[in-house]
This record gives sequence, structure tokens and C-alpha cells, in this order.
Amino acid sequence: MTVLGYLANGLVFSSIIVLGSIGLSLVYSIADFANFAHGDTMTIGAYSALVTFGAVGGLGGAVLGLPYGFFLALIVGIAVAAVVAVATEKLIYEPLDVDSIGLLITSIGIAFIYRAVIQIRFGSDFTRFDVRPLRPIEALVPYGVRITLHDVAIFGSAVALVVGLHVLLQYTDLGRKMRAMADNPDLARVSGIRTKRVKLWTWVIGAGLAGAGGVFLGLFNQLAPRMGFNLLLVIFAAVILGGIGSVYGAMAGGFLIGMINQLTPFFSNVVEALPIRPNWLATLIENLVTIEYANAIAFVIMVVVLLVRPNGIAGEGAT
Amino acid sequence: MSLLDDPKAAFADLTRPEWWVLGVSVAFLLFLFVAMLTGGLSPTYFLFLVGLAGMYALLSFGLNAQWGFTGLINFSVAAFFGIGAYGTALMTASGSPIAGGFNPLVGLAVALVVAFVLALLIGIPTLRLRADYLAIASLGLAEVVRLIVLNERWLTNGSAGLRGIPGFFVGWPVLSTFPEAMPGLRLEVVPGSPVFLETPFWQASLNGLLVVAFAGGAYLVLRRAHRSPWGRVLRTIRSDEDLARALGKNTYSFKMQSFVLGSLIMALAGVFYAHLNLYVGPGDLDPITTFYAWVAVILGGSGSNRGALFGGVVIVTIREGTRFLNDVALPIDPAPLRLLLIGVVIVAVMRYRPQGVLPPQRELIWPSAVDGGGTPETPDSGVRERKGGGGDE
Amino acid sequence: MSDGMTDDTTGAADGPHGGTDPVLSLSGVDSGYGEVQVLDDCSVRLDPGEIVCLVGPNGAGKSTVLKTAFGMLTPWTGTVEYHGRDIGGMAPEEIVREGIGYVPQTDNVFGSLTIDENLRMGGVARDGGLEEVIETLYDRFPIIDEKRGSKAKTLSGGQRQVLAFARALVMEPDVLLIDEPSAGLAPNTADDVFEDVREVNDMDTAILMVEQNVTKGLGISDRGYVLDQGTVRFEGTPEELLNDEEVSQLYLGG
Amino acid sequence: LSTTDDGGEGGEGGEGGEGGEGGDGGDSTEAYEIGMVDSQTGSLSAFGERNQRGVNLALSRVNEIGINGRDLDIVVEDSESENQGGIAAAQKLVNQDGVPFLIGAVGSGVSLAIYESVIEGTDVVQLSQNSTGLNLTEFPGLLRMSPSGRSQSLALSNLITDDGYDEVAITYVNNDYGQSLTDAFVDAYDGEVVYNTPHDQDQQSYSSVISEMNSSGADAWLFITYQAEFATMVNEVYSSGYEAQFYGADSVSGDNVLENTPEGSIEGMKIVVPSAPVEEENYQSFADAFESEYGRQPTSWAAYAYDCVINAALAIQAADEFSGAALQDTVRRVSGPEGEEVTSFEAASQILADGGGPDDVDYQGVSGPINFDENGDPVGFLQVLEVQDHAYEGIDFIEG
Amino acid sequence: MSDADTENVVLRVDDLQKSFGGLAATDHATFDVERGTITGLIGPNGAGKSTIFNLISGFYEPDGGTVEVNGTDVTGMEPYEVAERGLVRTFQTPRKLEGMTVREAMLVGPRKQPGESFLTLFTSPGTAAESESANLAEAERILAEFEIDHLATQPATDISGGQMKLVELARAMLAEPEVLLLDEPVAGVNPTLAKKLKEQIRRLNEQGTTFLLIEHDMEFVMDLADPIVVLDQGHVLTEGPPHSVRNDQRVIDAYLGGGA
Ligand SMILES: Nc1ncnc2c1ncn2[C@@H]1O[C@H](COP(=O)(O)OP(=O)(O)OP(=O)(O)O)[C@@H](O)[C@H]1O
Ligand SMILES: Nc1ncnc2c1ncn2[C@@H]1O[C@H](COP(=O)(O)OP(=O)(O)OP(=O)(O)O)[C@@H](O)[C@H]1O
Ligand SMILES: CC(C)C[C@H](N)C(=O)O
Ligand SMILES: [Mg+2]
Ligand SMILES: [Mg+2]
Repeated sequence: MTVLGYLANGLVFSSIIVLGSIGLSLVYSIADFANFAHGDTMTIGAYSALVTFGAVGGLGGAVLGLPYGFFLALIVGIAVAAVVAVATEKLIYEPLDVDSIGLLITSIGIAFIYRAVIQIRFGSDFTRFDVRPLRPIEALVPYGVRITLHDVAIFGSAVALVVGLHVLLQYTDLGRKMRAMADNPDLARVSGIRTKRVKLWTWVIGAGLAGAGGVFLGLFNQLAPRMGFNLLLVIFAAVILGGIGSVYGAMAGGFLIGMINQLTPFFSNVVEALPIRPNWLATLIENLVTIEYANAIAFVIMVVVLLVRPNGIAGEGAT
Repeated sequence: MSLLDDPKAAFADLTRPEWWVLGVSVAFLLFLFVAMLTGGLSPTYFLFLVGLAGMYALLSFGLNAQWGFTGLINFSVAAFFGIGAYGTALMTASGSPIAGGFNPLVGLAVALVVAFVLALLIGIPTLRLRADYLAIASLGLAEVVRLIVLNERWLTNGSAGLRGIPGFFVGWPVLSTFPEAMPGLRLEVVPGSPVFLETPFWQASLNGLLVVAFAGGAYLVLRRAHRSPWGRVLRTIRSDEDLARALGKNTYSFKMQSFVLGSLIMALAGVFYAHLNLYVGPGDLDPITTFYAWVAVILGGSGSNRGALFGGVVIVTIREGTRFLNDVALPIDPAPLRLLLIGVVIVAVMRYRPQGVLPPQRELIWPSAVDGGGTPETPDSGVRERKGGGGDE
Repeated sequence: MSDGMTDDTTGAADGPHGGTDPVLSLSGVDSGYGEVQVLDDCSVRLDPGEIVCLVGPNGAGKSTVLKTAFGMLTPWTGTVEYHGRDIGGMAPEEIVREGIGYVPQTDNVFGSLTIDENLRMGGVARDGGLEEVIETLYDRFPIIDEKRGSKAKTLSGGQRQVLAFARALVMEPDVLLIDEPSAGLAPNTADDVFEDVREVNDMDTAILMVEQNVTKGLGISDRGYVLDQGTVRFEGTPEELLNDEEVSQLYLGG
Repeated sequence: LSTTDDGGEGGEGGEGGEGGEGGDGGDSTEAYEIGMVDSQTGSLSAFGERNQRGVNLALSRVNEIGINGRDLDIVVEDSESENQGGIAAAQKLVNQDGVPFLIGAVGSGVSLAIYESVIEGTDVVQLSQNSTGLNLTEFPGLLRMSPSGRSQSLALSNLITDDGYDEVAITYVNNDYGQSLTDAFVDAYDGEVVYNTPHDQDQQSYSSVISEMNSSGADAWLFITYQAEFATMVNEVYSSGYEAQFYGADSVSGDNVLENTPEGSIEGMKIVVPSAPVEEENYQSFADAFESEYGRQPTSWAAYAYDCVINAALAIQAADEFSGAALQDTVRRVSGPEGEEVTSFEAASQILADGGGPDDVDYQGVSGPINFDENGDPVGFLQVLEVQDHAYEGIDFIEG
Repeated sequence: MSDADTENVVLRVDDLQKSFGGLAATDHATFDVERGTITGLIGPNGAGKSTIFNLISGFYEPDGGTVEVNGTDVTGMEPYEVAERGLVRTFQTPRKLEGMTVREAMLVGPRKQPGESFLTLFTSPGTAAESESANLAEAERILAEFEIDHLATQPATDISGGQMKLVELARAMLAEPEVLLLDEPVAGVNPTLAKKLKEQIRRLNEQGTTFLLIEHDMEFVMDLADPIVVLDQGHVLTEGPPHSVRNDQRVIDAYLGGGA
């Protein structure tokens, strides 16, 4: 595969990570805790879409190899994830009188509950959307890029969602209110911001994006009760890398992590091609820059990035 | 003050949640004791649970010394735990690819040294920087250590894990043969439900002894260190590092001390684990351990040593106790039920004991200084009398 | 500013003070934090168009009075009335909409937002005309005008204080509660701020203010209260307070 | 309080009350209680789910008839697919519930961990339902129902050589199972292994792995991994447009793989699986019963779990007391080569009830003839499956 | 400048520069603080007073210029190293110590406590205990002087704004530094109490502590400080005894305004 090919794969995978990290980061800055149930919220979105798609079917036509019904399912997935998150906020988090780390622990419990419920309802085996898998786009293969129309759809929808969010944050008061709240909740109330409402919107957006991420993850790979949880570590890494609590940072972080994840084979090619001396060092590095160590490499790169940009990619306090 | 010096005062000193916890703990212990005597709970299994609880308590002591004391976010608990377990296993196990056959004391020493070096390696570059650095670097460290253990077969035996680990007391006088030497006992408290105490029980007792020694030692060290000027500086750092720096504290050095101390205690938990289960594998470095250590610290109340101890016990109760709830037949698929229960219990604890079960109550002032000072504990201004019911903020 | 409010209440029962109804009054309020009581049977009244100054030792409960009036704390007993309506326990974000503004003593700016955004946040509950008000405020406070695009956390202590004051003015409130407006201000800037308080007051806004700069604070006030241990110890015109030997000794540093 | 000498009590591993009670066999009407450690949650929970279907089916078979007039009861504990969870589960079963017979576990690593830390040194019988890792062979005390991966590896190497490939690319799941099978394969294979890299479980994408396999130039690709991971890889291979001849070891086959991969994507793939004798009538009836109960075809994993339960039940019936020591003695013999070959619990139990001893029965499982060897491994048949029209067709039988 | 002068100077700020983006917050500022004085530092809001404190105490790295404490160049040193050389500062916005009581928060003040060494805790606990008792007694004495002794066991975060300033000041005094930098110690403090604090500072000064003091309360500064350094837009506008500064037209224009 060519560099272009790896990059293309990276773009698609990044799209999913980005959707996950934005929500995590948003909730982090507004509700002020690291939500460990975020991964499982993605799972909820995916399974809701699965049920919906199963019920409505293709609905006639298709775009980018995806039946209309799938897009309806996507919307339902987003909606259900958002509703579940809002319900959890109302029923569990809001009545709690604990600090942020206490909320974090609570969210671990919530994550278990979500996952157990899904496993009780759907079993623990994996499954896929009933969408016909596609072959790579012929025109791109000569360039070493092997992606399908589905991949294009994932990337395109993710970009649309991210742009939509950007517009929302930039051109409506909501974004500013969110930042004000993240900064100083008491003063926000003093200024007349209805903080509970802002918080609910945050959950809606964060969980909705997570739901979308889950649906795409299911399309990209497959659905399983642990799918979201397995992605959580990567998403956390992306969020920290981007500078905790910064939405645009999370986008950048998610993008980078997704890329690195897919680029390891390319790195190992590069390392092999480099004239490293002395020889033992070359051997050592070649042995370490391999797929086995892919996740470790991602982390090492992250730490290096942090050393270069001490405040995360987006810089301190940026949103 | 300790219970031994002055039991009365020690009791009078207890806060309300402490009374609550003490009461519940005593009741729970009594319950377990009765269960054991009547054959409802096997003493051997109970001792295994004690071992697990001790192990989680150690992990949570270690994490508490980092997060609870100083606010250091360490996501590589599993890595230090694994270093402890693998350190001793590689030295003592018959299946070790590099050494093996050494006395477990050597294993203990090696494990601690490796954990020490690793803590320095990750602390030196990150502790000078913003708090998130440690978080992310430790997240990475956990993964790196796990992958090395998994992939470097020449060193760690890879995915096959290490077998043939001796018990901790092998080679010690008396203790090494103690379980076999003890006679089998038959206790019959409730007629018809005899309780047998045989070799596995005595073996489990030794393990219990070991973990009590480890955890007790760690607790004593931490308790003294915490309620002291040293612990106070750590708490200042946790709350406002700049202030500590302005007052002339070398915060980098303090953070390093706290980080290393915590890491060593985590490694100790690993050492115990290896000699408890007699087998270690790469799966033992799974991040789930980190996860549970965090839950333990926070359920117990960050910053409190007693809380950390309690948190360790709570984790085992949640994880293993739910197995018993599972015995009750329910009409749904039992498999994920325990997961569900664990989730519900965690949420419930946070709901009903929000400050963590035992939040830090004590001031970090050298005990004798406060007690000797004879200052009134209660504020004496007339305005601040307590009034029941009241406003919320 | 809602003029209608004032009209509504003119018909209501006469208050204790010569026929004018207070816009804001705390009567017999006990209040505090958690289980700790701070205010003890505390009564404070603000008449239309007045500037009232609260003075007293540190920890007397002055800030607590403002917080209770503004819904940050719920009174345990007693009432908080705004134009005769009980607003005790109403949430601050709603009280803002009723026409009361509040400048907290500490943590009173959004550090990670720019000056401009801080002011916009002050106006989230406005219906319109936001841009115009903000421009007027910039004109009035050149010290922050220069820094429109800077993050508030980079401001000096005094600049911050001005910004906090300006933020509360964006709503053009009916009643303004200010906690130590001059703390940390250079003498000339403090004078400016007091001048501004006056100006705001001239536009029909009643002001309840806490001040430690007693000479200047009482200097622009119509009435003053001395608070100690959560209770009103003295009440009177500025002259009465400043000339009272005991008050001056105990509380005003005289 | 009295002192017992060590052997005197029939020496169950556990001291729990119930272990003692069951000691005297026939009189009681209480159910016999044995334990099982399964992957109910965690990364192998899908296998656990399959196992439970087999277990439940077997239990209903056994309890229709009963053992000495008593029921069989299985306490299932969750290993969370992890060593720590597995050990804790086994500790509870052995030391608390006092079971003398423990079925467990799924992953080879967990089975070994349990053996090493709980079972070894006691006389509790451990019988793993699914572990195929090679290392289990080194522990004669640890029985398993699924045959060792060694025979699979040998069979795979022959198969690939016979198909004329002298280069192969391998990817295996990075655990004891994957590693040991791969090592055995590499040892046995004469051609060149041009790519040999592990992958972690539960990843969201394996595209780097498959793109490297593709670049390796080998035309034969061997997958030693689990179903979910394999399905992911197949889909990625398909959507990348790569082509190769696929080979696989046991855990890559299953209905769920077929259901979740596109038609044609694994056409012609050959998989060596430890096999139930699918031709046999007893398997057919098992499969039918399974299908009518669960609406799907059984996997070989369910068949192993099924056989574990039946074998345990027979061992209990044949033993003169319900203790670990006695079961150690009978567990191998009821399915061992001596005795009359029977293919159902009903028939076997009849022989025992008619006064037959453990050596008078040779239970032939639905998963194979069983017959544990001296290392505790079953003889096991292997079957070569080929994917034809997106379905598995048996094309060959190999004896282990 | 003679050696004797140098001896007398505990803090020397020489040509210090610091800018943020385009803004020169400190613009070639130069002044000395002589041993035994209470030196006032005044200037309009945003003049760069707090920035200079940050530069001196090592919280900011200067873009140029040097800082000397007791004759040692401390430019670029870590804050704790500067503090070890005898210079301690307070913060303008009081620092809140979460999870600590007022007296705990006070006890962080004393420098070089034996109990701050992990080893000492175990090797000679007696020493640690002794110094702790002494520090605690001292802390309680100062709290009483500041009229906040009734707050000793209150959570340090649950006190009024003015009380926080008092704790901040009291803690710095407990550190017993040679040079104490106070950033607006009496802003928000009740005038009656401020008067008392003035006496405290004066007494401490007589006992040998040198002060550099930022304050907008003119009565307070003019009474206490001599000399006074006036800062404007990052540089020293003028310097001198209170009466001359007070009457300097530039100071009146930039800072004091008509009312002073
Ligand atoms: N970290 C920073 N980033 C950007 N600008 C800053 C920063 N710190 C201070 N400034 C700017 O530098 C100037 C000087 O600020 P400084 O806090 O030193 O003023 P000050 O003299 O202490 O004022 P005050 O009396 O109001 O406290 C101000 O204009 C302020 O906005
Ligand atoms: N968040 C809080 N929790 C508990 N007690 C508090 C809290 N804030 C203030 N207090 C206490 O309430 C009393 C009154 O505080 P308040 O802030 O009203 O005083 P104040 O009169 O405004 O003083 P200052 O002039 O110092 O600002 C003080 O004794 C203080 O210790
Ligand atoms: C159920 C199977 C996937 C288990 C696998 N054969 C192992 O030994 O790990
Ligand atoms: Mg106040
Ligand atoms: Mg300042």
C-alpha cells in the first residue's frame, strides 16, 4: 500500500475517533468530569441503529452504497444516544452531590449498566448491519488507495457533523455559553445563563455525536457490546492530546490518533529505510516499530507531541 | 493517636461516617464469622478473599499516595502492579526464562527496584510539566509495559505467562512447611455442618498473614507520612502548586517522592499477587486493574488512608460478593447480570455516600502537636452555632 | 430596565418608611452555608433610587446578604422581597431576568473568555440592543476597551474589577448588588468607579453595595448599614455613621 | 473439635460444607453440584454464550434421567475472560462451594491460571471446555475436551503444502492459544513463513495487519484467531480488494462469521477444526435438538461444553462417592476406550445403572470419541472444512 | 555604587523586561529595595506591579534584565529556589487551599520544616513533632492577632473574601522571610483591622524583615512605606519618600487623581 493509501485509511478511522472525542471533551468541560460511559454511549447508538435498520429496511434508493433506511437508522441512533444520555443526566448525575472525580466513578457504574443491558438484550456475539459490503473504488486503486464508498460516506458524514458543530459553537450563543459555564458555573448563573439547559444541550450534542460515531464504527467494523468500550482508551488519549476540554483540540487529537493508528506499517517501512547506526540500534528500533507495538507507538508519538506543544495541540484554553 | 495508646480517646475522636463505617464493618465481620462457623462460608475461601482485599487495598494505598495525597493522575497502576508480579515471578519461578529459583525475598527486592527505576523514568520528564502529562504518559506506559511483557518472549515468556512460582515463604524456617505440618482440623459448631481446616486452609492463612504484613506495613508508613508536614505539602501541591512553590517548597521533588512511594506500594501488591496465585500472565497487566484501583480509592474517599483500605475491601465485596447474588435465580440471562449489579452498586454507593465512604477528616498536622496544643476543636464564635435543616447553596 | 415594575407596586401597602415601598428588602433573614448559620435575623431595605452601603468587619456576613438577596443562598427564615414579591430561593439565573444585577466579590470574570465575550455573557438574558449597550460600556470604561480581545485572565486585578462591574451593567438592571467595587483599584480608578456607580444610580437603578473603602463608599450613599456577626448593628445616613464615635472606632478605622 | 488425618476424609480439595455432605453418594436426594468457569463477560463472552447453550442442553438430557436418582446442578461463575476473574471464580467454586469437579475455562491462558493457582495440589477434577493451546498438554492433571492445537497445526501445514503453497503469511491472536498454535505450525511447515505477526484482540481495525500480509507477497494466508477478529479482517480484506487463499484454525469458523462476511469473501477458505463426527447419528440428533432449542446450528464449542457436562455426569454416576478423588478415577474411564461404545447419556447411564463399572462404558461424545490420553488431551478428530457458496463443507477427516 | 550599598540592598531589580504579545508589561524597570525598609510599589491598574512580583519570585521568566536577592543573581531560578534565598511573596488574588483547614493552610508557611523530609519522619520523629508544635503555636498566635483565630479549624475555602486575604498574609509572615513581597495586603480588609495590620507590619519590619508592598490604599502606603516606587506602563515613573511622591504631578495625573 502507498502512503496515500495509509493516509486514506487513517482519514476514515479518524472520522470515527473524532466523533467520539468531541463528545467526551464537551461533556468534560461542561459537566466537569471524564465520562467513562461515553464509549458505551457509542454502543447504544450503534445498536439503536441496528434495530431501526432492521425494522425499516432499505427504503428504496441508496447513496454511496448505503440505503436510505440506513440514514434514517443513523438519525435514530443519534437520537437514542442523546435521549439516553439526557435521561441519565436527569436521573443519575444531576441529583448527585459529588465532585468531578465522584461523577467519573459513577460514570463507570453507568458504563457497566449500559453494557450489561445491551448484552442482555442482544447477546454478546458480534453482528453487522445488513448492508451489502462494497469493493474498493476502482478509480483510486492505482494510487494505492483502497477505500469503499462506505468509507467515503463515513468520512463525509463525519465532516458534515463536525462542520455543523463548528457552526453551532461559533455562530450561536450556545458555544459561548458552554465556555462560560466551563469556566465559572456560578458566575454563569449570575449572568443569567440557564446552566441546566446548557448542560442538557451539551449532553445532547456530545452523546449524539457519540451515537453517530458508534453507528459508523458498526458500519466500518462490526457491532458488539464491547465495541465502544474498546475504543474508549483511544478516545481518551485523543482528548488529552488535544488539550482536555477543548473541542477543537479533541478534533485534532482524534484526527492524529486515528492517523497514527493506521500508519504504523508505514512507520516501520520508514524505519527500515532509514540508515540508522549503529546496527544494534537499527535492529532494536526495527523490532520495536512493528504492529505489535502499534498502540505503544501511538502513545510515544503523543508524548512527543505534548513535549513540543505543551498545552495540547490546540493550545491552552482554546475551544 | 493509635488505638493502643488511648482507646477511649480514639473512639471519641471518630466522626459520624467513621462510626457508620465502623459499625457496618463490625456487623459485616460478625456476619462472616457466623457464616464461617456454620459452614456457610468456607474459611479457606474467606482467606482468599482477604488476600484479594489486601491486594486491592495495597493498590489503592499506592494510588492514594499519588492521587489522594498529591493529585497525581496515574493511569498505569496495572503496569506497576505487573512489574511487581513479573519482577518476583521472573526471579523465583521455575518457568522463568531468565533467572528463576531465587528466594522470594530476592524477587521482592528486584520487583521494588524495577518499579523504582520505572517510576523515576516516567516521573523525571513528566512531573515538571502540567498535570495532564503524567496522565497521558502513564496511559502510554501501561500499554508499553503490557506490550513488552506480551511480546518479548525471551524475557517474559510472552503470552504463555510464568508458572511454577513458589509460595512466598518457601525456604523460610517453619513457615515453608507449615501448611503441610499442620494437622487437619474438624470443627463442628452447628451439628451436621462440620468445618474442615486442612492444608489449603493453612496455606491460605499464610497468604493472609503475608498480605496483612504488607498492607499493615504500608498503612503505618503512609499514616505517619500523611499526617505530617510532608503530607501537608503534598496536599498543598494538590490544591495549588503555585502557592507551594511561592512558599519555597520544591514541588517537583515532593511530587517525585509521592509518585515513587505510591508506585512501590503498587509493586508490592503485584509481588503478593504473584505468590498468591502462583501464576502470572500478560493478562494481569490489563487496564481493568487500574480501573478498579481508581474505583477503590474514590469510593473510600480520596486522600484518606483508612478510606483506601476500606475501598479495597469494598471492591472485593462488589466484585466477588456479586457472585453470590448471582446464585439467586432470575428469569434473565445471568451472564451480564453481575456486570449490571456491579454497575448498580457503584452508582448506589456514589448516590448514598457521596463524599466517598471515608473522606479525609483529619487535619494534616502532626498528631501530638494538635493533641498537646489543647486548642478547642470547635469554633467559638457565637454566629456559627449549628442549626439543623437549612439552606442549600 | 422595566419601569412597569415600579408602577405595579405603587398601589401596594405602605412600607414602614414614609410611603415609599422598597424595591428590595430582606426581613428577618437567617441564612448561611450548609449547616453554618451566618445571617441572624438580618433586615436590610433598599428604596427606589437609593444607594445603600453595607459596611462591617471581615466575615460579618456582608457578602452573604448579597448572595441571599440574589438567590445564591436560600434564606432559612425570613423573606426576600423584590417589589413586594417574595423571591427568596429563586434561582440566580431567573433573578437576573427580574432586573437585579450582581457583581460578586471574587471570581467575578470568566477568565478564559475575552473581555468582549465576558460582556456578551452579561447580556444573555437581554432581548436586544446588546451591541449598543456594550459600546456604551466600552466608552465608559476605556481601561477595558483597549483589551477587548484579550482573555480576562490576563487582566490586572484592577482591570478585572472594572470588567466585572461592566458585565453586570449589560443587563441595565433595576437593582444592582455590588460586592466591594473598589477593592484593588487605583485611587483614580476607584474614583471613576464610584462616579460610575453614581451615574448608574442616576438612571434610576437602586444600588446595594458592600464597601471596605468606607469614606468613599458611604460618601456616595444615601444610607448605610453596619453589619457585625450577621446582624445589623447600626443603620443611618452616612453622616450619622461616620460621626458616631463607637461605629467609627469599631468598624470604620477612624 | 477433632483432628482428622490427611487422607481420612476422602480428601476433597475444598472444606466447604457441601463437599462433605455429598460424600456418601446415594442416600441424599439433593442435586450433585459441580462448577463451571465460563467467559460470561469479557472478550470471549461470545464463546461463553455458545458454551451455555451446550451446557443447558446437556443438563436437560442428564436431568431427564437423573444420576442415582439425583439431579445434576452446575454453578457457573464468570471468568470475565481474564486470569484474575477466572482464578477468583474457581476459588469460589472449589473452596466455597466445594465442588469436586470443575469445568473450565475457555481461553487457554485462563485454564492454566486456574489449574496452577487453585487446582494443582488438590484432587478436584478440572476439565477445560474450549482450550486448545498447546501448553495444556504439559499438565496431565488438566483435562480438556477440545483437542490440542498441535494436531491442527500439523494438519494445516500438510494441507498448505499439499495445496502447493511454499510461502505463507500468518497472523495470530496474541495470546497463549494463538502463539502456541503458530509456533507448532512454523515448526512443522517446510515452506517459508514470509510474514508472522500477532495482533491484539478487540481492535477496531486490522487494516494494517492485512495490508502487511498483502505486501508480504504470500498467496496463502493463515489466520489463527477468534471469530470476531477474523470477521473484521475478512471485511477489511474484501473492502480493500485483496485476494489470497485463506486458511484458518479452529476458532475462525462459525455461523456468525458466515453471517457477517460478504458472500464470496472467504470462498475456498480451508479451516481445520477439531471435529464432532458430523456424519454420526449422535451428532445429528444433538444438532437437531440444538437447532430446535436455539434456532441455529451448534458450533463445535457448544458440543465440547455439552460433552464436558455429560462426561462429568457419567463420572459421578460411576464413582462410588461424590469426591474429587473418586471422580479423578472415573472421569477418564467412562469415556476411555475400554467398554461398550455408546453415544448418549441415556445409554451410558443405563449400563452403569445395570451394575456396569466405569470401564464398561465408552462414551462417544458429540464432539468426538473423547478418550483422554495420558496428558489429559482427548484424541479428537479433525475435519477440514472448505467454504463453498458461503457455507462450510467438510472435505476431509483426519484422526488426531 | 559602593560595596556598602550593595550590602544594604536585599533586592535589586535591574532593567527588567517582560512582554505579553505586543504589550510590554514590564518595560526596563530598575529599582532597589534596601534592607530594613518598607518599600512601597504603587501605580495605576495594569501598570505591571504584579508582573514585577512574578518576575522577582521566579513565576515568570524575564525577557531581559536581572533580579538579585541578597547579592545572588536569581534570574531564571525556580520560585522555590528564590524562596530558599529568603524572599517570599503573597498573591493578589488569595489562593484557596481546598481540603485544608485554615490552620493547616497556615502551617504550610514555615520554611525548612524538619517534618517535610520523608526520612526525618521515620528517623527522628521527635524533631518533627517539636518543630510542628512550635509552628502551630506561632500560627495560632498570628491568627489571633489577625482576629481570625475562631476560623482555625474552618475549611480554608469557606471563609469570606477579606478573611482569605488575611490568611494569605498571615501565612507569608509565618514563613519568616528576610524579604516579604505583599501584593495588596489590605484590599478588602476592614479599615479598623487594616490599621492593626499596619502596626504588625511595622513591628515585623522593626524586627528586621524587609517589605516590598503593593497597595492602592494611599493612607496605608503613605503611612507605612518609605521609599515609594511609582510604576507606570511597566517602567519606574518616579521614586522617593512619600511626601514627594504624593505631590509629584505625574503621579497625581497617572494615579492619584483629584481625590487623593
Ligand atoms: N499572563 C499574562 N498574559 C498577558 N497579559 C498579561 C499577563 N499578565 C499580565 N498581563 C498584562 O500586563 C499588564 C500588567 O499587569 P499587572 O497584573 O502586572 O498589573 P498591576 O500593576 O498589578 O495592576 P493592578 O493594580 O490592577 O493589580 C496588564 O495590562 C495585564 O493585562
Ligand atoms: N462558602 C462558605 N462556606 C462556609 N462559610 C462561609 C462561606 N463563605 C463565607 N463563609 C463564612 O461566613 C461568614 C460571613 O462571610 P461573608 O463572606 O458574608 O463575609 P463578609 O462580611 O462579606 O466579609 P469580607 O469583608 O471579608 O468579604 C464568615 O465567617 C465566613 O467564614
Ligand atoms: C473458545 C476458544 C476460542 C478458545 C481457544 N481455543 C483458546 O484456547 O484460547
Ligand atoms: Mg465579602
Ligand atoms: Mg496586581
